[in-house]
Amino acid sequence: MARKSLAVVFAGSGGSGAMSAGAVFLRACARAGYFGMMNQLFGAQVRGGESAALVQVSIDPIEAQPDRYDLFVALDWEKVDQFAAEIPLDQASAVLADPQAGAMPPNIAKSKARNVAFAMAEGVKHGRGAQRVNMYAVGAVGALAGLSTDNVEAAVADVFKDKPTDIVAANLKSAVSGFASSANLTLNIRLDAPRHAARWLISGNQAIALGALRGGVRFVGCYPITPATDLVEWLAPHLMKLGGRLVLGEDELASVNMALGASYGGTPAMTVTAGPGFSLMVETIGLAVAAEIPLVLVDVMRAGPSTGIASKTEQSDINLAVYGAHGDAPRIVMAPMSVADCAATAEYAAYVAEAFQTPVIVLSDQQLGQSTTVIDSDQPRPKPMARRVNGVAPADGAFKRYAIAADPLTPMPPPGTPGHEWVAEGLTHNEVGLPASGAGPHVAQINKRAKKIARFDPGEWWGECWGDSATAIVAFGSTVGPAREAARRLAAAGRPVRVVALRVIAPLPVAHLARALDGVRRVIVVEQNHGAQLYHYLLGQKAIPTAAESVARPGPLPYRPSEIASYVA
Amino acid sequence: MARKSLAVVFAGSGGSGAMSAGAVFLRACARAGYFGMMNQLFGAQVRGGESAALVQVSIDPIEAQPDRYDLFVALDWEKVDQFAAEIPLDQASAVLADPQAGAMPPNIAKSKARNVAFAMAEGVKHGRGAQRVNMYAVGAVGALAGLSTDNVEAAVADVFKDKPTDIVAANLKSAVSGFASSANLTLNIRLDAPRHAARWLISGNQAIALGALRGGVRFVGCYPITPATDLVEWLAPHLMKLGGRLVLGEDELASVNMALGASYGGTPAMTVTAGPGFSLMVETIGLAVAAEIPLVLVDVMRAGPSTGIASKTEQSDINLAVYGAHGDAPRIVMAPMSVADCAATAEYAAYVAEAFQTPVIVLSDQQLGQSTTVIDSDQPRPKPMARRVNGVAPADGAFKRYAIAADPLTPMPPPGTPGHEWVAEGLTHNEVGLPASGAGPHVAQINKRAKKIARFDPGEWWGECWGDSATAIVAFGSTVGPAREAARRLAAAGRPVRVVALRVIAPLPVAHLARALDGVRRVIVVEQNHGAQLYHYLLGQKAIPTAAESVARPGPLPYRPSEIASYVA
Amino acid sequence: MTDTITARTTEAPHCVFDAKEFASGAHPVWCPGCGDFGVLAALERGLAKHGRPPHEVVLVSGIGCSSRLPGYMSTYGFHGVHGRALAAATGLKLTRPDLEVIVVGGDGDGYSIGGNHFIHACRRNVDMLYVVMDNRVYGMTKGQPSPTTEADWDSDIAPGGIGLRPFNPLAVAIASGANYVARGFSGDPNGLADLILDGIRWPGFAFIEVLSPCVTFRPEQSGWKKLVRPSAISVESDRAAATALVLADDGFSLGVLYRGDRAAVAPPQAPSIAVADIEREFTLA
Amino acid sequence: MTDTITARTTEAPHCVFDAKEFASGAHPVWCPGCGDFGVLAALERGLAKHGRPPHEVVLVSGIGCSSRLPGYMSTYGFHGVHGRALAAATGLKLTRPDLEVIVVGGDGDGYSIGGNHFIHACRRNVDMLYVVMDNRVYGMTKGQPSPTTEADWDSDIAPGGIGLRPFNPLAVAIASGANYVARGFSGDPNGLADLILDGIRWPGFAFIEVLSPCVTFRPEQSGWKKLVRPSAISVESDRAAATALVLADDGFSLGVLYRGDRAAVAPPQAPSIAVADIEREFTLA
Ligand SMILES: Cc1ncc(C[n+]2csc(CCOP(=O)(O)OP(=O)(O)O)c2C)c(N)n1
Ligand SMILES: Cc1ncc(C[n+]2csc(CCOP(=O)(O)OP(=O)(O)O)c2C)c(N)n1
Ligand code: SF4
Ligand code: SF4
Ligand SMILES: [Mg+2]
Ligand SMILES: [Mg+2]
Repeated sequence: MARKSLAVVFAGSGGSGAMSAGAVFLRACARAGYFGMMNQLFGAQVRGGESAALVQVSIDPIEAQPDRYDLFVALDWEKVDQFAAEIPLDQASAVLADPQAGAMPPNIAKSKARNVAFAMAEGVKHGRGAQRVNMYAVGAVGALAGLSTDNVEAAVADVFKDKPTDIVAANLKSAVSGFASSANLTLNIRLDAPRHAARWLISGNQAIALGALRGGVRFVGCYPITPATDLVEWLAPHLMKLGGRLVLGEDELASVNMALGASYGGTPAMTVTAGPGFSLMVETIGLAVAAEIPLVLVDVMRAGPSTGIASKTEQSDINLAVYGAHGDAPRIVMAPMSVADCAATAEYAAYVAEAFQTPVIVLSDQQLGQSTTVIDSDQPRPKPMARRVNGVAPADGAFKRYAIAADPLTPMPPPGTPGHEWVAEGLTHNEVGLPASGAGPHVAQINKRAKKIARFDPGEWWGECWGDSATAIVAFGSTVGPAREAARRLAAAGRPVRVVALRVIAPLPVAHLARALDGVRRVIVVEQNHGAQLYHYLLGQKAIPTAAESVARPGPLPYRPSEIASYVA
Repeated sequence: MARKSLAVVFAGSGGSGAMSAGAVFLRACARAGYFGMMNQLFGAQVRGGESAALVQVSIDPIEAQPDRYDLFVALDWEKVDQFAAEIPLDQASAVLADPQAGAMPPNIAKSKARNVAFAMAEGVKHGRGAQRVNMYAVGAVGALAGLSTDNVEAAVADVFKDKPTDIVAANLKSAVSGFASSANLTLNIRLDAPRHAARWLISGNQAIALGALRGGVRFVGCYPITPATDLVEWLAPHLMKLGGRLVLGEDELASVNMALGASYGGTPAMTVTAGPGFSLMVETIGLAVAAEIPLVLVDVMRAGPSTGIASKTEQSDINLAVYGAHGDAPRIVMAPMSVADCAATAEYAAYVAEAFQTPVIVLSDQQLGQSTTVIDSDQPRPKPMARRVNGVAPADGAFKRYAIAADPLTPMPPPGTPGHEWVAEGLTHNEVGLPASGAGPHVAQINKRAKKIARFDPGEWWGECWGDSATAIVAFGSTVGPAREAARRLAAAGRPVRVVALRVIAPLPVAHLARALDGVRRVIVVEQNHGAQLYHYLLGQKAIPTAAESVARPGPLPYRPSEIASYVA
Repeated sequence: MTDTITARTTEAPHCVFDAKEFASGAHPVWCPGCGDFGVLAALERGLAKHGRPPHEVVLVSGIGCSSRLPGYMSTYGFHGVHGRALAAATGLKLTRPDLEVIVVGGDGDGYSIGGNHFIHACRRNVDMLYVVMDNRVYGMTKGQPSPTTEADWDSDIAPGGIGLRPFNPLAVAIASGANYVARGFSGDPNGLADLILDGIRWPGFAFIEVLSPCVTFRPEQSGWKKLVRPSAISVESDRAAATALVLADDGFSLGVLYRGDRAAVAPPQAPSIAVADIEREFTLA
Repeated sequence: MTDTITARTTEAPHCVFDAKEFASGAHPVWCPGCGDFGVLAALERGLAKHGRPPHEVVLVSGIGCSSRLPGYMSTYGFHGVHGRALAAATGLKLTRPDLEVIVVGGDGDGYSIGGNHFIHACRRNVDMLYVVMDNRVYGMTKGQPSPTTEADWDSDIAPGGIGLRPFNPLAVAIASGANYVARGFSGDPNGLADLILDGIRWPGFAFIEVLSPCVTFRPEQSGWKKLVRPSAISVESDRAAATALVLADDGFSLGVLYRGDRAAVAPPQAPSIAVADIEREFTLA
């Protein structure tokens, strides 16, 4: 019997090529029409140490890491068992390893997974020319899963497209001989036939970058920080070709202020960071609020506090995103609900920042950002919105950039516009933007900005609600995927659960959320941090009943569907 | 009939000496045995512009700005009417002004206050030698209030003690002639006889500095910022003489890290700032949390967001204090409940930081910090607590600074201790403090720190509760004073109200607060910010019912008792 | 300014303005006699001579007495947070090379909290002018020693003096790569206006340190007018020689100290692709 | 090191250690061949020669591959946040002058995000040693250009190169007031150990820029061992001359470049009053 999905790990020491193996396998499956997702694990060594590629493929979209892996491919056994806690195996799992590589390490062995001997080293020796064990393994696994050689070969060509031809050839050859060798393996991992559609292979970080570009962002100020660096590394050359610019600031203070300066000049601008950098940026977020300047800030969350675990996931920056900055500094906070949603959320964030002249914080996380995922390329997109720039030129006196009127959204003509000169002002100011210290302007401008944020109604973009059960899971970001998968399983077991995902976190879309929770008797807020930050925030907004339950635990392990399902059940 | 209290304003243009007038009057009253409080108002000019000294004196302690002023002394009328909104006058008020200075400006006149002509300019002309109008006025007001010349003269000598003798003499002379001139004025502002006791004349900023010194703080890293600068300016020379040191950092990032480095070395350390600087410090607060290093951070809150109004009060940094920093970074937040409580709260904060190896944030505000106040010098003081430094030297291997044991408080021997070498670590770490990236140490250390904070029970230091009515006002910081004064008036009107003041804001002393709110049917949270930050925080902690009411408005005007009383009534 | 210098400017004036047209009319909060009035006058005059209209000019600043300046001019302005003006200006100028971007502020804003942006702006060499009103004190916060304060200047917060050798902004600017380094004096607004014009027109990052007395907290600085001399520093295109000059100088020589020939950061390239082209990268065909 | 230099040190060694006693035994996360191994060895050797026991030494660092170093030594350590090591060390040394405080980190940590603390630490001249492992790249974040990266070094984030003249740490250190400036090479741990010993003992703020190759992201830096030469830079006590030397140098001359004679910041004074004395100030009698 064929299966709907398959979870495979390729692991090995530094230089074993586990990551390329995973990449080729994922791509081959994607080409064949499957959905899929790949995540990476690395040892402590900064670079070149042991690693594991965690790949899932399925005929359905994948949004969560699996409860368990079907297959563990050991390219060698060196230091690999340190990953055991992050790679759940059980007796139904198979371990494909070369007998020459020695015995299965105890941490893996204790899972009781079945050992399937696979003479990879011997196998590649028999082929002609330079050969690669990792590709040999991929070829075999691909064949067993039911892929065609075409798909495997094309995937190898894709992954190694920047390498010299002899390298590509050697990899191709190994994959092909591995493919052939599969005949000797008794391992049933054959996949059901996939449904074909237009698909993309993309990571959450890339998708956010793409969304920002679609949203018009043409300036990025940033400072490298894991796990956000690959976002900007992907973005930089594309932005340049689009006539934009990415500037590496000397630090995050520079980066966010560069972005704010560019935005003041009329260019939609963004900064991209992770927790430590975000903490440094909150003073300037306050400036963007006070001076009413659009800004997109992407925070790819990682495990904190402080430097924490730079490369691993957590959802613990909610407090900082919602509350960070001194003074009354209301801002807009959003989070993509899946990798597939990253582009749309980032695009939406860019529009909202521009239209509401305010900082918009996008809370992504390492799990979304660094999951290379196969998604349907046809995703809903937000309607463009733009900054108001057409101010009424004053007959006399200065232009009232910060006019107090019925509409709190007052035009901000870019510098270069004659007769509308204004000063962006972070001090309490009067309508023309001059510093003022009386209660009148202070309260008036605080009200103006609060009204602006209160008027932001995301409409259907507030989030999503799936199902209508009286039990609801409320989640955001990378926790939505596992929650939905848990709900699918619970539904299959006859215990349907509603899943409510927030795309807009602040200002809390209270009315939409209330509608989504209509008829719910049990509310469970699931999030990935210790302090139950979202839960307390929702309570503080009276958006959930005080009897609501909280499921909150820190990273660095991603939520697995079974974890949520077993809590709910 | 004599009165229990008197509220007087001395106002005038730059150089008129309004502030010295206020200072002398306050001090003279204090010497006579009255309580009192003085606040200052300045015009837009950076220095030397118009100003107003707002002075209240009373036979009872004063903790709030008054609803109205009894007497407005205009040293001249130049630009003074800009303060009108901040100086409530009514028809029962008197305005003492020199007819030579011209007509009462319209903003003052519209209060319908009674104009009492007082020929100050003429008066000082008739005395011999150089004379001062401001001292002449103080002399007269002092006499009318019923002070003795001795007290007025001693106050002049105190205030001008660093000036050359001829200046002191001229001021004295003017005060004395003014005193004599009062006979010609029909103005009944005579005070009841005071109760004598040991008193101090101190500002909240000074009191916090003193409390920190009492608490053992011997290093301060800071960067000037209004309204916190005078705190450190007062502190610096005293700290030096105590063998400590204050270092001016190049910015707040340096300041807070200098303090943290000093603390790591074993010296109780503090940084002092206001909103913008605090925003810059939150990354390092996270480090102090993660590496478990004691630190006191004093935030003298001012009107925000961003640069806001540097010199005026607001309570809008609660969110930042409670939630600021990425990751799960629980910390302790306290606020003094009055000027009289500033020293004790700061001393307590220093002890708690040391004992719990954690950052403690003290939320003061401009109203507390810059109110020069007469207080009883005999205030309750917290019991000393100290840092645990006696670790068990490891028989082999490294010292387990971050040991996971039943007691989350693990010793931190200072550098220089042989055999206990450890590394303060901001990355997720194992028990010996080496970076680790597994779920095990990550969760274990997060739990360790959370447990530590959860175990902090302030006991009687949690806050205070006055009264037992079914209606309760919950407040903190400079809002407690006006709330208590409102409660006094309501009680006098036969409508008693309970006042619950939080000294410890985080972790919320839930049990103590619940006890304080026992039997309450109506809860009103009063705070000075737009976003109702405390209210939402309390809701988020399920510490108040969802039906609780919120009274929240931004600065820069301080709460006046009538404002709170009329809401409650 | 000599002919040679003008000949190397990047842009010619396109129309002529009166200095008054650059004033906003708002009343400065500065103390009477504050040096910053002279800098304001010099900026108005320099910009009038430069000839670009107010709406094509943006004044960017941080926080401090001196940083209040943008509100007093009729140009566009950005009054940001303390110490970050250069960063904001960098983002602005890189995306809007058509604008004239001028950064102003104080010694605290620029050399203390803003020190990192200062050295990196020098290195980055974006085509803009940075004018620091150095009064060797934090004026706005009422008189604390700044990086340029003399070691023995007594103050409440540092009784007897801070005891540190003052920061040398010119030496640091040269070491960090500024392309134009000059010193001006607020008491000579015309001379300063010429330096400002010269600095605006010089390619790359131009830095003018202006001695601008704080009459309130450093009244002794009124003596500066006797100490300044307009010539001892000569224009040097050699960084080592310029450094030697500035290290030997007593800090009161006025004029252009260094002019380098580094090219400014180039403006962004014209778009060569569309977003749709990028999306193709993700397809699986 | 010459006799003259040793004669001016502040402290004499009080006992003798083996370099191994300064190793914690923890396994570095560094890539095999990383230059930082050489710096670690040099620190162990230099400290062993210095002769103070491990518990009297504190290694302070920020974030980066290089900043992991404190965990590999048997001394006390403070592994703080990115870029703030010098500030933390300043607070530590000023309150604990009895400790030997050494700050270590990378070019990103020290010259990029930490640039402001760098120039102000030079100026403040607290008696400590700062060792920067300069690999001209952000190693930990996997290869982006740092301030010292060559203008044309190609990377994902700056295709074709960042296009900026590299930051000159030595020139900036001298301009900012560092009292001791040297350059070392991780490939010569013994020579570097001598510099470290010398820097520790020199009064005030000592700065050693160490060329420490990143074999992973800058493999071409393995060529540095052919470029370094141990002598072209001579000890100069004149800042202008030292600046001239460093500006003319290609960046591969090793040794002590500058030694100044500024006195380090003095330790706090002994207590002369008690808190009770202060309280009297508030009484009204
Ligand atoms: C982040 C932050 N820290 C501190 C302050 C307080 N502050 C305002 S202006 C200033 C210093 C101003 O000095 P300078 O730049 O020399 O300007 P001046 O007033 O002397 O012209 C400081 C420390 C602030 N506004 N923001
Ligand atoms: C505030 C903050 N910003 C960014 C980062 C990400 N980060 C970690 S190390 C590093 C740069 C390291 O470069 P360098 O100091 O040269 O050290 P190397 O790894 O090259 O030794 C960066 C940007 C961080 N940890 N914290
Ligand atoms: S305080 Fe000094 S710098 Fe500020 S306005 Fe007054 S004179 Fe100028
Ligand atoms: S990445 Fe470079 S700097 Fe970091 S450990 Fe590897 S070789 Fe060293
Ligand atoms: Mg200044
Ligand atoms: Mg580096």
